Amino acid sequence: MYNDKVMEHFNNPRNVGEIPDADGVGETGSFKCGDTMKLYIKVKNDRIEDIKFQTFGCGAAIASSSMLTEMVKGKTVEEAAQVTNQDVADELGGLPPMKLHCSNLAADALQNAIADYKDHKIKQQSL
Amino acid sequence: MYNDKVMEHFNNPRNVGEIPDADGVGETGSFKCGDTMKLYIKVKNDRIEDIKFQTFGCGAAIASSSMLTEMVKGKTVEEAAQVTNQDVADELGGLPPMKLHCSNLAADALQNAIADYKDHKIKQQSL
Amino acid sequence: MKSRLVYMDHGATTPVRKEVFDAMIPFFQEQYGNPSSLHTPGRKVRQAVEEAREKTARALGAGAEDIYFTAGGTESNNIALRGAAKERAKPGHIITSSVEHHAVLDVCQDLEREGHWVTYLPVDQDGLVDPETVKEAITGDTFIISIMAANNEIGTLQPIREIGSVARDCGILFHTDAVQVVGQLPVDVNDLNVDFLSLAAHKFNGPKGIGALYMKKGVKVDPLYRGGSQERKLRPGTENVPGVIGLGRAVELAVSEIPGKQKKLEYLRDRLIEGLIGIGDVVLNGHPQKRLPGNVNVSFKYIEGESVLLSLDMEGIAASSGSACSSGSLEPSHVLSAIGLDHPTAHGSVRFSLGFGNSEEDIDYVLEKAPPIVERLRSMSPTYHAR
Amino acid sequence: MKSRLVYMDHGATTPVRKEVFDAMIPFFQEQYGNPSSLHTPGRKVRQAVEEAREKTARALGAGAEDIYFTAGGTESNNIALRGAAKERAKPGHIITSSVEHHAVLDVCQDLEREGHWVTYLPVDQDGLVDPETVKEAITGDTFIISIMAANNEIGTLQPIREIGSVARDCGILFHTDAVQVVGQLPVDVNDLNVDFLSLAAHKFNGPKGIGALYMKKGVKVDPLYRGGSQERKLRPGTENVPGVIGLGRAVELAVSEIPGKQKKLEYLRDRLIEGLIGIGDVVLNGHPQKRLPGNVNVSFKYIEGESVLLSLDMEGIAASSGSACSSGSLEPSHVLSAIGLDHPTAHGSVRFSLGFGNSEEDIDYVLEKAPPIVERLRSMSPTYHAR
Ligand SMILES: Cc1ncc(COP(=O)(O)O)c(C=O)c1O
Ligand SMILES: Cc1ncc(COP(=O)(O)O)c(C=O)c1O
Repeated sequence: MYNDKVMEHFNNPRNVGEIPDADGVGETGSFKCGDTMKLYIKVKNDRIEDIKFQTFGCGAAIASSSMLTEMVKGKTVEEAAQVTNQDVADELGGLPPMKLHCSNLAADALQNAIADYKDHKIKQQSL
Repeated sequence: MYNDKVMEHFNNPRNVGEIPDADGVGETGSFKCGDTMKLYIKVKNDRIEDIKFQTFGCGAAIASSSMLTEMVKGKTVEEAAQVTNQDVADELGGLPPMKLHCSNLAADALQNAIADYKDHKIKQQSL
Repeated sequence: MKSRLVYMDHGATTPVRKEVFDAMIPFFQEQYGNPSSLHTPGRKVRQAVEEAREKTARALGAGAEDIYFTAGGTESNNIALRGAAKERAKPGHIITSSVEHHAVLDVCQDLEREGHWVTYLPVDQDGLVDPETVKEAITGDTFIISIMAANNEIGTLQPIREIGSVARDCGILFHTDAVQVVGQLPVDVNDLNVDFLSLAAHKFNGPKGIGALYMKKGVKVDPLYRGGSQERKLRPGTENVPGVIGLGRAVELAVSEIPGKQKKLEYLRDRLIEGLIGIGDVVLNGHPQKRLPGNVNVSFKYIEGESVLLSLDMEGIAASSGSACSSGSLEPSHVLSAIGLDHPTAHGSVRFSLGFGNSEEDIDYVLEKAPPIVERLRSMSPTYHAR
Repeated sequence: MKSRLVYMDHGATTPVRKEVFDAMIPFFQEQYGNPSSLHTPGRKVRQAVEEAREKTARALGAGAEDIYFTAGGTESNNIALRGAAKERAKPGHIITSSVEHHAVLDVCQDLEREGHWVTYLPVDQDGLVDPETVKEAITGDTFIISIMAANNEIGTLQPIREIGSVARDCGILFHTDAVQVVGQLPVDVNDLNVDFLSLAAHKFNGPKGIGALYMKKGVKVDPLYRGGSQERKLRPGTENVPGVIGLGRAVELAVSEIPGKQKKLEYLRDRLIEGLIGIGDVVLNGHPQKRLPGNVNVSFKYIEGESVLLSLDMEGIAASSGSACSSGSLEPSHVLSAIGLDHPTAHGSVRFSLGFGNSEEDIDYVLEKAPPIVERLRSMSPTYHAR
């Protein structure tokens, strides 16, 4: 069902955990399949210096979260915001069609985390 | 499908043929399955002295014709007239249900042959 | 029983070939996982099932996604015809022929009960459907045409490609029951212009209980059975995995061997026909040329088919008959009636269907044993003496 | 992959037993005749098929003439329900439960589209149907009740005998999907008061692609498929002979061994349940006592079933899950919803279904491997950290 790369990420997910003093936190869940995902980013000089995730999810959800964190770590916030769910799936070498929606959580959570980060920044600036 | 006794009669049917100077000839056919049967009897002192049959028919038709001729040979005409299709099937040790109608030809042909014989006798007496 | 067995009933069913059985063996006790299961044992089996689907597709010139595994020819026919009817909002018109297998004819009759109406096209004395009559029968309500690729009794090959063009030109679904043809003659679904094609593995040295329906991409039918999502819901239920594997291997082998096998069978067939006709008062049923490579169907005049069969059987020759007495019904075969045989001739029909294992010696053996059998039975027959 | 395989997905399918496969072997390459054929090779096979029918009947306390071979559990369910509906002149009312297999539920839904109406009875938190609710649901239009003997996911055994009495008292047909029960627990069709009973060979170490429907003498349904006269026209098509033989042998063996097997499986089952619950935050789904001898269904809280399955699979443990992600649909299992599980708990369900080959060591192995898997996945879970 899953290819080797997906299974490798499922088995050894990168960047699992939380960042207590994160600059942005994104959460998302699929009402449909019940998966839940939480993503933390630490930003320095507009670059994603650190990123961690937690997920209640299936193999596709875990692997795509892991993949995403690897893909965006070190990228500028703007660059990271360009990464789509499809990019993640492609980078994983493909996912079974019926599993695509599970993998969508990852990039969605990142969007939310970036939005959260920007929110904070604006608030700080306006202080 | 057929038991050994049926197959034995099918293989070695008794009394096959015709009697050129028969005292009675009976014919019958199944419009349904297409089988045809012809039965010849030779009567002496009111006893069936000789009997022969011809049939265009399936295994059950051939075996029951053969069986019937054995059963009635030597019997009086009245005794022979009592023999039913069921008696023939029983004597054969049974026939598959869907084959019973094929075996019915034999006793029916005998009834016709006896009727023909009686007809002739009446005609001869009334001469 | 005689130890010699000359099996000439390949039209009824065939032995599983060694290569096919060998391919199936691992899927009983070792690779037994359910292909729908997520775990490794299940996934491995899924892969094997999909490979078998590809083999089946390749044998028909189809795409793998157009192949649906079923439990046999009967089920394939039923799914295509009844499924197409069920898909419609209201009753419509069906065109078929009067020589179809019961797995098409009886479905049509059942659909008539439900309000659909059916044209049963006549055939000529060789059993051929005229594509012109198909065209003429089409009405605005016609939604499906079903004509068999080859007749199972008399072996006549229908002009499927021509009928397919008629159907395509009119935008009407076209189903062909190719149960007797797949593995015997080349089949290409695109070349034939068919939307549905039925096949059954046990007719080409595959296992019993497995078949397939080819259904062209884009065609929709309403499934008869409901349950799991196997076979894209067209045929739910845990897959008959060993059967599927056997079908894949059997169709691959059979189709690859057609060139040599066809020639061999046609040669044996023609020798047998010639020899049987030589007995005298024996007529060939079906088309003399346009017939299945292995099909020999003759009527022995003045005698009845079942008697011939039983007598052949006692010599170790396995054949079949269209006589009423051998079928359990009381009517002679509808096919023999449709080609215009009178009752006695129809009752005297015997089919010898040749296949994979048959040899020249088998033909010799039959031609040695048949004449005395015919003679013996004729000697008992009142119609023979009255002729 | 790991060489060790601990197969705990017997609810999905089972390996064919050696004795069963051995019984099947002769029917592929040697005894390949068509049981409908008149000749000796055909007649021999007919006899073997009828012996298998008798074995199947004996295993259910039925008469041989009440057993119809089908292609599996799905087909048996469809023939019973849809056939009973098709037999009626006008639409009517059906009673079933909300925890049936899709091969019953989806048929009911399809029949609703055709005008019938259906009551889907609720179950309690253990998955039990209350016979009183069956009685209350009956109307003058009710023509069939279909309640499964045991649930395939959570293993709950239904009070079939009681529901059967209700049906009988009201003169309503009663069907039970006993696919999960036959071969696991004693079944007697007369004792259970059923008119129809479905079974599938591959659930009790028989082959895939073959099943049976018990239909009580005198009950009439209108067949879905048309074709030959096999299985007294209820299920036409050339018989899956090796399958039939395998079913006969498998059911005979399985039923004869129930006493010992049931005890062994119940013991292993209870050990596994206890051990898994010991991990903490693990709940048992289904009835604690009234459950299939081999069924263990638990929810691992805070984690998702597919992830557990994949992780178990990497240790060579084959199990299954009711999570949406593992089923291909997006909803969690309708059974887990029906017993009132919230979404996250339903998504964390895993079924271990024990069978013939499982041993005490298998249980030890699972209880060694499961805790670290659960711990690892929980460590990644946001809901676990937020608990
Ligand atoms: C309760 C129940 N009913 C029906 C079925 C369907 O059986 P099959 O897949 O053999 O058609 C199954 C198994 O999948 C089942 O567990
Ligand atoms: C032309 C044709 N169609 C359909 C069938 C039915 O196939 P099956 O018996 O495998 O269901 C057969 C064989 O019996 C056949 O010859």
